[in-house]
This record gives sequence, structure tokens and C-alpha cells, in this order.
Amino acid sequence: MSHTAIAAIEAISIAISKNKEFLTDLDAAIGDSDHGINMTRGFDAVLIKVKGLPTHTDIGTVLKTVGMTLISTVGGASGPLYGTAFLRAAALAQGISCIGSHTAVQMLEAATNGIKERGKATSGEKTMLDALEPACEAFANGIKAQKSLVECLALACDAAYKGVEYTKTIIATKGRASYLGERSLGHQDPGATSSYIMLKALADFCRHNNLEVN
Amino acid sequence: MSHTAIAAIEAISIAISKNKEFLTDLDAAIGDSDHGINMTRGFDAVLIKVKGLPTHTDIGTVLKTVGMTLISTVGGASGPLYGTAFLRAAALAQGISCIGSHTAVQMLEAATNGIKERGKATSGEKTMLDALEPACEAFANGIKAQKSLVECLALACDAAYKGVEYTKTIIATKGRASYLGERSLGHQDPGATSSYIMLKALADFCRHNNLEVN
Amino acid sequence: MKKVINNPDQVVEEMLEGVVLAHPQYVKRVKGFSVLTRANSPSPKVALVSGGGSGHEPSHGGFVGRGMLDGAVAGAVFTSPTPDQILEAVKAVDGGKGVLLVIKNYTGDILNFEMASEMAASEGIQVENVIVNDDVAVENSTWTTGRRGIAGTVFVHKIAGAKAEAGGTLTEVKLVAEKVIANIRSMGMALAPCTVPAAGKPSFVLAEDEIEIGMGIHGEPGTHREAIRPADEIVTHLMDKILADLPVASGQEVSVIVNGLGGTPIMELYIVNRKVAEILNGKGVKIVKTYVGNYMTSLEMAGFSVSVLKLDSELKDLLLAPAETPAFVQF
Amino acid sequence: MKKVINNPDQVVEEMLEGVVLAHPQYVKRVKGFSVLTRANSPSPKVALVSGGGSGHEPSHGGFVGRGMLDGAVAGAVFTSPTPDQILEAVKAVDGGKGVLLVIKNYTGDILNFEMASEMAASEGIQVENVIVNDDVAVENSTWTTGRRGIAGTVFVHKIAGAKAEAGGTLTEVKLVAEKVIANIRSMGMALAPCTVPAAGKPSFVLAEDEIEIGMGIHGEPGTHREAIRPADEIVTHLMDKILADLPVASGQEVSVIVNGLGGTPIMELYIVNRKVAEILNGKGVKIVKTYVGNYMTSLEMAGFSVSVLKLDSELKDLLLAPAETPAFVQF
Ligand SMILES: Nc1ncnc2c1ncn2[C@@H]1O[C@H](COP(=O)(O)OP(=O)(O)O)[C@@H](O)[C@H]1O
Ligand SMILES: Nc1ncnc2c1ncn2[C@@H]1O[C@H](COP(=O)(O)OP(=O)(O)O)[C@@H](O)[C@H]1O
Ligand SMILES: [Mg+2]
Ligand SMILES: [Mg+2]
Ligand SMILES: [Mg+2]
Ligand SMILES: [Mg+2]
Repeated sequence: MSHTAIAAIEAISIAISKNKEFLTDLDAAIGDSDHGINMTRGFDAVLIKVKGLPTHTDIGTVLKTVGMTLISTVGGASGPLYGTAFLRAAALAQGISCIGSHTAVQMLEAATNGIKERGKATSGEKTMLDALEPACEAFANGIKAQKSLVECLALACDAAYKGVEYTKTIIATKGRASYLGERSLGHQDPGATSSYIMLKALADFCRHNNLEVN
Repeated sequence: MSHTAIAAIEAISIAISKNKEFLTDLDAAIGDSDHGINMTRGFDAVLIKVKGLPTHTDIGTVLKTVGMTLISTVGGASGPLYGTAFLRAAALAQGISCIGSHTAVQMLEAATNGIKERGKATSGEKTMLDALEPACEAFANGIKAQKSLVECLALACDAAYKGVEYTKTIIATKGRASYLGERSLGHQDPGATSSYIMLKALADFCRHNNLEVN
Repeated sequence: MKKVINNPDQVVEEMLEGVVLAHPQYVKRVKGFSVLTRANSPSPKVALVSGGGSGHEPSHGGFVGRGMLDGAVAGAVFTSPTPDQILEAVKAVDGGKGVLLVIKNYTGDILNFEMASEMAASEGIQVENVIVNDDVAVENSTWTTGRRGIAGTVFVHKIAGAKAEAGGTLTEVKLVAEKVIANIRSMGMALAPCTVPAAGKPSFVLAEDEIEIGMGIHGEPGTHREAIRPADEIVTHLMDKILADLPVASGQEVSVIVNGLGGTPIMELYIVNRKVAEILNGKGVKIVKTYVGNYMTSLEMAGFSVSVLKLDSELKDLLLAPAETPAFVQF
Repeated sequence: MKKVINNPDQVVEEMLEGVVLAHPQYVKRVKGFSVLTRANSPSPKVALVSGGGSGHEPSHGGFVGRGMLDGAVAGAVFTSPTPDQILEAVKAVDGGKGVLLVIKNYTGDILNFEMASEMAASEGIQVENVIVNDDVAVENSTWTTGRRGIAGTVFVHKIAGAKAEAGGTLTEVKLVAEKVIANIRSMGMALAPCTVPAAGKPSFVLAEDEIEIGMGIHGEPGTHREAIRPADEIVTHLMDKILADLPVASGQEVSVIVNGLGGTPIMELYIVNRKVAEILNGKGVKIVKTYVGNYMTSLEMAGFSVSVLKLDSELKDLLLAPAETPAFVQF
């Protein structure tokens, strides 16, 4: 139901806000110290926007609102990337007020592919994709193995977490951190981290609310 | 003899250099932190100039060289003031290679008056005059009482020192420190201090060399 | 963080208001957007739009005016503006002859400007873009996102702006902009970092005697840190890097920007220029025009960058053409 | 002390070399002296000479050129130039119509410029001088040396320069300069001090959250210190002081300089200007022209000053007349 979707988005927004300084500090090390600020500006606006939606809005419209709001408020690299991700997921949830497991997998994949296309990037380049691609795969495998949504999201989170850790071991070849060459080694990617934080917030939200896909 | 005059000027130059930071710090408190820098720049140039003078130069020419050099290298308020002082003293020592006691008093008075005229100032305004005027008077009284040059210079130094201390108790009404109003209280005047330092260097020089006026 | 501001979240808005209040002769605001356009926009010529994160003032709003930009879009501090803002600028300045977007080579800027071009194109506006990448501190390899765009961008604004002013078509203006870009190289150094108001603390920390060579204008780390050295040695190092990438022959005409990053005394910029000129003159290069000042700043960062542009007769004429903007006036 | 310099004792010399290398179109050096004159000096008009300590760049050399100064004399950092240097400038620019010296009201400047005028007069050159004293932070009482001269001096250069360019006699140029002086008031504040290269340490120290109100451009202490406040409150305080001394009626035309002291981001200057304009507009005052930037700096001091000039039709026309100098160009 859309008010659940809205509540999930709120949970994600709050998680981002809480990590504003952490994400900014990560970006200070290998970027330009604004990732947390950018994301918080975006999700603060998202909070206001989704709260203003009519009660029976479909999930597609909720996600489209998130995507459009991120695009028009975040700026930087992460704005168009996450914005595109939400728009792509939204396209698969148009008119829907309840998500099936198959659709959930498709949405996560569409979101990830949106980022790949917009950013002309792939995993292994020290970006958000290093969290999202493995998370996608773990999630799809879980669903294929008929695990519960909560279990699948936990698997996705684990994979994303490993992806974040993995970004410490590689040199950035995309985004601002790529200017650093070798000097980006040892630092975790801010975008991968924010991806993990969003997935984790979603997973926690579903667990607390005993949500299930059908 | 002029080489004695030159040596005295060298002693003064060295004393100023040694106090570069001290004078600058005093100026930082109530001025623009350059008095020691200005004076050192000037006396460094003076050192070079007087060393280049022919051996039998008269005292007037030595002092004129000092005055002109200060005027053309010090800048700030102190440059024209001290420059004028040396020029006025020089005028009384033209062609002379040995200074009589009466001339010595006149020279110190002429120097002090030069500063008063150039700076349109008088004692009690928290300037170099607060050291120089009492020094002048003490020196003149000493000579009148037929004390030795070394004694008279010691008296002049004492008076100048008291003058420096006195500047702590008054508000500046001339120069950069006057902008401070009440806030100049408690601070000693950099220019009064440099006047004292010069007199002290001269006194020490005369004492070490057993110099006497005749 | 000690700054003359009211609210860290309002700095861009209040700055834009201050710019319009200061220079109504030159610029006006697109209502509700972080967009400045010429006071008399749109005009029947190819229009130039640039922009990027704020904090680089006078870039970019300071270069809006006759002979340079038609519009400038201001993002949050050090953060690319969003596509909707850029689109608004494009729509406000398009006089029917098309719009050239001058983009600095940062992923964020490119993504946002690209989205905006797609939107503008779908509204029937002819849009082209060029990407400035003059910073030789960054390796220009296919394994990275390539060199960053820094102060050399001002040359692109000036020269492409003059071409558009002279009635060049969109293709011609784009071509000359690309020629400029191919012929500029820049590199900078920092003595002290800056603080993004919303972050509240410096984006990097340098020791009392340490400098950073090659850092980016958003405080991105540079090639390395080292102990402070005499100005001439620092300049020599930067010029070596620049000229290694952009060889200049004796007799070549160039233009130079010695750009302050916001916190460096102008006195130091001239001390830098003395050595830059000495090096170029030593190679028999002819410096046609030198600009010294704060053109592409990083808030109050202390440091500078040097940009060298190789000129041919077309670029030279366009460079020397008149311009009249809040921050760049030339007869 | 971290600075982009070679040798603290050579900063003025190397800066002057850098200026001439950057702007040979506008300025040349009087050989062997710290004096810059127009590239085509002398010319058959009344000449303007200004100067003072270095460290205030672009003042004063940056304002040498058509419509402003004919010559500028650079003293050591924050130290008035010496009479012989000033004399040389006067001799270099005198085209037979006489020379006006624009002096800022500091004892050192006055003494040195006065000695130079005496020397010039004795060489048969007609010399007049005016003394700029715009800083309302300082009480203008007969018990002090009076108000200091700060950024408002740029208005004197601009307007008296335009008058001389227009063929005014020495008396006319002096009169209009005095009219300008009577109608400017300025005041500044600092967030952070600067370091004179030869001194090697800051001339004052401010706590992490402390600002100084009314300090001088050489780091002279101001009226008081206080905790940092929002920009609008600081500006309101400065404007109250300025307008208390220079009342403006509704309908009055003025010009404004929001002057950066060297280490303040241009963004902040525009945030300041927003409030300045709001206050003036609120009183019904008409702001004819606003200048925002680094005009009279104090090395890398962080902070700003605001100058307000009341205009009549003569001053307005002269202010808006064209000028072309390294740091001030106006069509
Ligand atoms: N081409 C790209 N593809 C995917 N993700 C990218 C790309 N470029 C950058 N990113 C991600 O964006 C993050 C930086 O976001 P942010 O700091 O908000 O933007 P900016 O770099 O413009 O300041 C990086 O940590 C990285 O994960
Ligand atoms: N009008 C004046 N008459 C006499 N002495 C003065 C006058 N104005 C300033 N001084 C002296 O000059 C000193 C400052 O010299 P200095 O720091 O070298 O020059 P500036 O003030 O130009 O920086 C003061 O401490 C004071 O003793
Ligand atoms: Mg970033
Ligand atoms: Mg001083
Ligand atoms: Mg950014
Ligand atoms: Mg001084």
C-alpha cells in the first residue's frame, strides 16, 4: 500500500539524514566532502514531497516523486544517478499498490541498470554500483530460493556491505575519486556507502513491519 | 673624529637590529606591527652608507648621510621624523670633526625640535617626543652642571626610560595609536622606545670608548 | 567556521540576491531559480550557458554579460546544479539560434547538464555542449574520468562568448570552444583549505609548513603534498607540468591566467606571475595578454592556479574582443 | 607563516615586476624606483599620483591607467613610501599641468608625501594634495590624527581621475577630489588577521568565534571585538555607523563599494551587499553603481569594508566615465 511505501521512503530519508556527517567525511577523503550534504538535502525535500502526496497514490507515483525530487535537489553525481534509479523502479510500479516478489527483483535491477547507464559505469570502479550490483544479485537469488522478503533484504544488505568493504581495496576509475589514482585505495566509496545505508533502512523497515511480498 | 662618529652610528644600528622584533611587537599592540622592521631596514641601509664614506668625512656629513638614508629607506611615520632629526643635528655639525659640549646640547635639541615640527606634536602625546624631550632636558642640565659626557648621557637615558614608562600611562593623540583612544593605555610607545634604545646605544658606546666632549 | 553569512543553507540564495542588487545593469535573475541571465536576455544570437557548484565566484554569474555568457546556473556550494535549473537557464536565454553549454569535466556536472540537454532538446531547443578539462594535475587516461575543468574555463567563456557575440552559428561557436579547450592547460596549488558552509569544517587539513600540489577547486586531493618552497620553485613545477602537456614553441603566442583561489593576496599572485612570465619569455613565447586575479575561486582557499592558452589568430582576436560583465570588463 | 613568496624582503620588488610583466599595455616601471606610471606617461593633463604601503593590492598600482591614476608609489608592506620615491613618481608623470597627490590619512603617509611635495615644489613642479579620511571607525576629533583613509580612496582615484582626464585644471581636480572625500564614509570588520611577510606572524589574534569591528587596513585595532554574528547584523552595525556620520535622505543617489580585504570569498561579499542594498533601498536611497570585490586589501586578511559615496550630478558623471586600468575597467 502506498502509505507503506511512503513510510519506507521516510525511513530511508531518516537513515540518510543520520549519516549526513559520516557520508560527507567519507567524501572528504576521496571526493569533495558533500555526499552527505547532497543526499540529506535531497531526502529532506523527498520527505516533504511524499508527505504531501494523496493517501491513495500508487507506488509508481511515490517512487517517481522520489526520483524527480532527487534529480531536482541533490545535484552532484549522486542526484542524477539515484534519481534515475528511482525513476526506473517507478516505471515498473506504475499503478501498483502492492509489490510481487518478481516485480521487486525487476525493480531493483532496473534501478541498478539505470545507474549503470546514466553513469556509464560498471562494478569494480569504486562507485555505488559496487554495493548495488551484488545486492541485486543476492536479492534475486534469495527470491529464486523462495526466501522471505525480510531474509532476501538481509542477504542484499550483507552483499552490499561486502561491496562497500570491497571498494576499500580498489582504485576508483569513475567519479571524482578517480582523480586520485592509487591514493583512493584504503577508502570506502561514499556512494556505495549511501546505497548500503538505503538498503539497510529498507530492510530494517520491512523487518519491523513484518512486511512480505506476495 | 668622524670614524668615531661612524662607529657610534654603527653601535646604534646594531642596537636597533637587535630590537627589531621587540619594537615590532610593541607596534603590533597599538599600531601596525612594523616599527622594528622599518627602523631595521633604515639602519641596515645606514650601516652600508656610512661604511662607504671616505675616512675623513666631517661629523655633519656623517649625520646628514644618516638622515637622508633614513628618509629614503624607513618610510612610515618614523622615517621622516628621525630623518629630520638627524638632518637638523647634522646642520650644527657641518665641517666639525669633534663636538663640544655646547654643540652636543644644541644638536640634541635641534633634533628633538625637528621631530616636533615635522610631526606637529609635543610631549604628552605618546610619541618618541616623550622620550626625547626629557632626555634633552636632562642632558642639557648635566652639561650645565659640568658633568662628564658619559654621566650626562646616562642622565639622558634615565630620563628617556622614564619617558617610555610614562607613555604607558597616557592616551595617544598623535600617530596610528591615536585611533585607539583609551585602548592605547597600558602600552608603551614604540617610537619612544626606539628613541631610548638609540640614546642607550650611544651612551654605552661613549662609556666603552671613554669618550668625552670638550 | 567563521564566515560572513547568515545561514549556511541560504548562502547561494543570498549571494544571488546580492549579485542582482549589485549589477542590475548586467544581470537579472530567473524568478524562482538559481539562474542569472543578461539583463537583456534573450537576444537573437547563439547563447552560452555555464554553471556549476557555487563557491567559485566570480564564476559563473560574474561572467554573464556582453561578450561572454548569456546565463549562469548556480548549484549548491561545490555541487553541480540540477537539471531543472539548467533547463530553466537554457529556456531563458535561447533566442532561437541555439544554446551552447560550457561544462567543466566532473561527473556530477556532466550528468546534470546532460539530463538538462535531453530535456531542452525534447522541448525543441537546439543544445550543444563542450566539456572543459584543463587541469593537468589529473592524468588524462581512459581509466579515469579524465582531467578536471578549472580556471581555464574562463578562456572558454571569453572566446566562445566573443564568437557568439560576433554572430557565429551554434556549430561555429562550439568548434571555437573546442579549439580553446584543446589549447588550455592549467594547474594549481593550495596553502590552506576552505570550508563549505554546510559542512562546517575544512575539507582537508595541511600542516603548518605543508602545501598541496594539484588539488582541485572543490578541495579534491592533488598529486601530492610537500613542504612549502619558494614561490619560484612552486611555479616552475606547475609550469613544467603544464608545458609537458602543452608544448610551446618559440614565437608561439599565448595568454595566461594567474588565478587566485579566494584567500591568496593579490601581491602573491603577481609574484607568481613574475616567474610564469620569466619562464615563458625564456622559451621565446609571446604573452599577448595576462589576467591576474580571482576568476575561479574555491571559497577562501589559499593558493592559486596558472592557466596557459595557446593562441592562433582567430583565438587571439576573439580573446581581445570587448566584454562587459560584472567581473570581466575589457575594451 | 605560509606564503607564496620567495624572500620576505623582496615581495614588493617582485610584485612590481610581476605587475609590469602582466600589464605592459597599461603600466610601466620607473627604473630603479618602486613607482608605476601609465605606459604612455607623461601626458599633457593634470596628473594624479597615489600610493602607500604595499599589501593593499590592487591598490594602488592596479588603478594606474586611463581615467584614474597616472602614477603609484609602493612602499614596503604596510609602510608609507619614502619621499624620494614619491618625488620620482611626481617627476615621471608631470606633464606640465601639475600633479595632485592622493594621500590616505596616516601620519606616515602624510609626512612622507609632504616632504616629497616640498622637494617637488623646489624643483618647480606644481603639486597639490588631498587627504582621504573615510573610516568612521575612528573618531574624527581634534584630539586624534582624525579618521583613517581606507577603501573609499578608490572613489577619489576614479572621480578625480575622470576630472583630470576630462581636462580639469589642478585646482578643479583638487576641488572635486575634496568633494568626493567630504562625501565618502567607510567602515570594515575582520574575521582573521594577516601576516606581514617581514614580520612573520599575524599582527593580531582573534579567537575561534571572535571578530574585530572597525580595524584598520594595516591591522590597526578596531573599535571593539565581539562574537561572530550573522552577516546581516554585522552589516547593519557598520551601516548604522556610516549613515550616522553621513546622513542620506530619500532620493539621494549613492555609489557603494563592498570591498574584500583579501581573504574573504567573493560569495560573502555579495551576501554583504545584499544587506547593504536592502538598508539603502529601505531608506529610499538610489544606488547608482555598486562595486564588489577586492579593491583595497590587507594582504590575506579575512573581512570586508563598506564604503558609501553620496553623489551629485557632477560626481555621478565622473564616476560613470570610462576607465581602463589593470584592476578597474569600465566602459
Ligand atoms: N559514473 C558513475 N557511476 C556510478 N556512480 C558514480 C559515478 N560517479 C560517481 N558515482 C558515485 O557518486 C558518489 C559521489 O556522489 P556525490 O559526492 O554526491 O557527488 P559529487 O562527486 O558530484 O560531489 C561516488 O561516491 C560514487 O559512488
Ligand atoms: N606626529 C608624530 N610626532 C612624533 N612622533 C610620531 C608622530 N606620529 C607617530 N610618531 C611616532 O612614530 C612611531 C611609529 O613609527 P612607525 O611604526 O615606524 O610608523 P607608522 O606608524 O607609519 O607605521 C610611533 O610609535 C610614535 O612614536
Ligand atoms: Mg561529492
Ligand atoms: Mg608602525
Ligand atoms: Mg560535489
Ligand atoms: Mg607602518
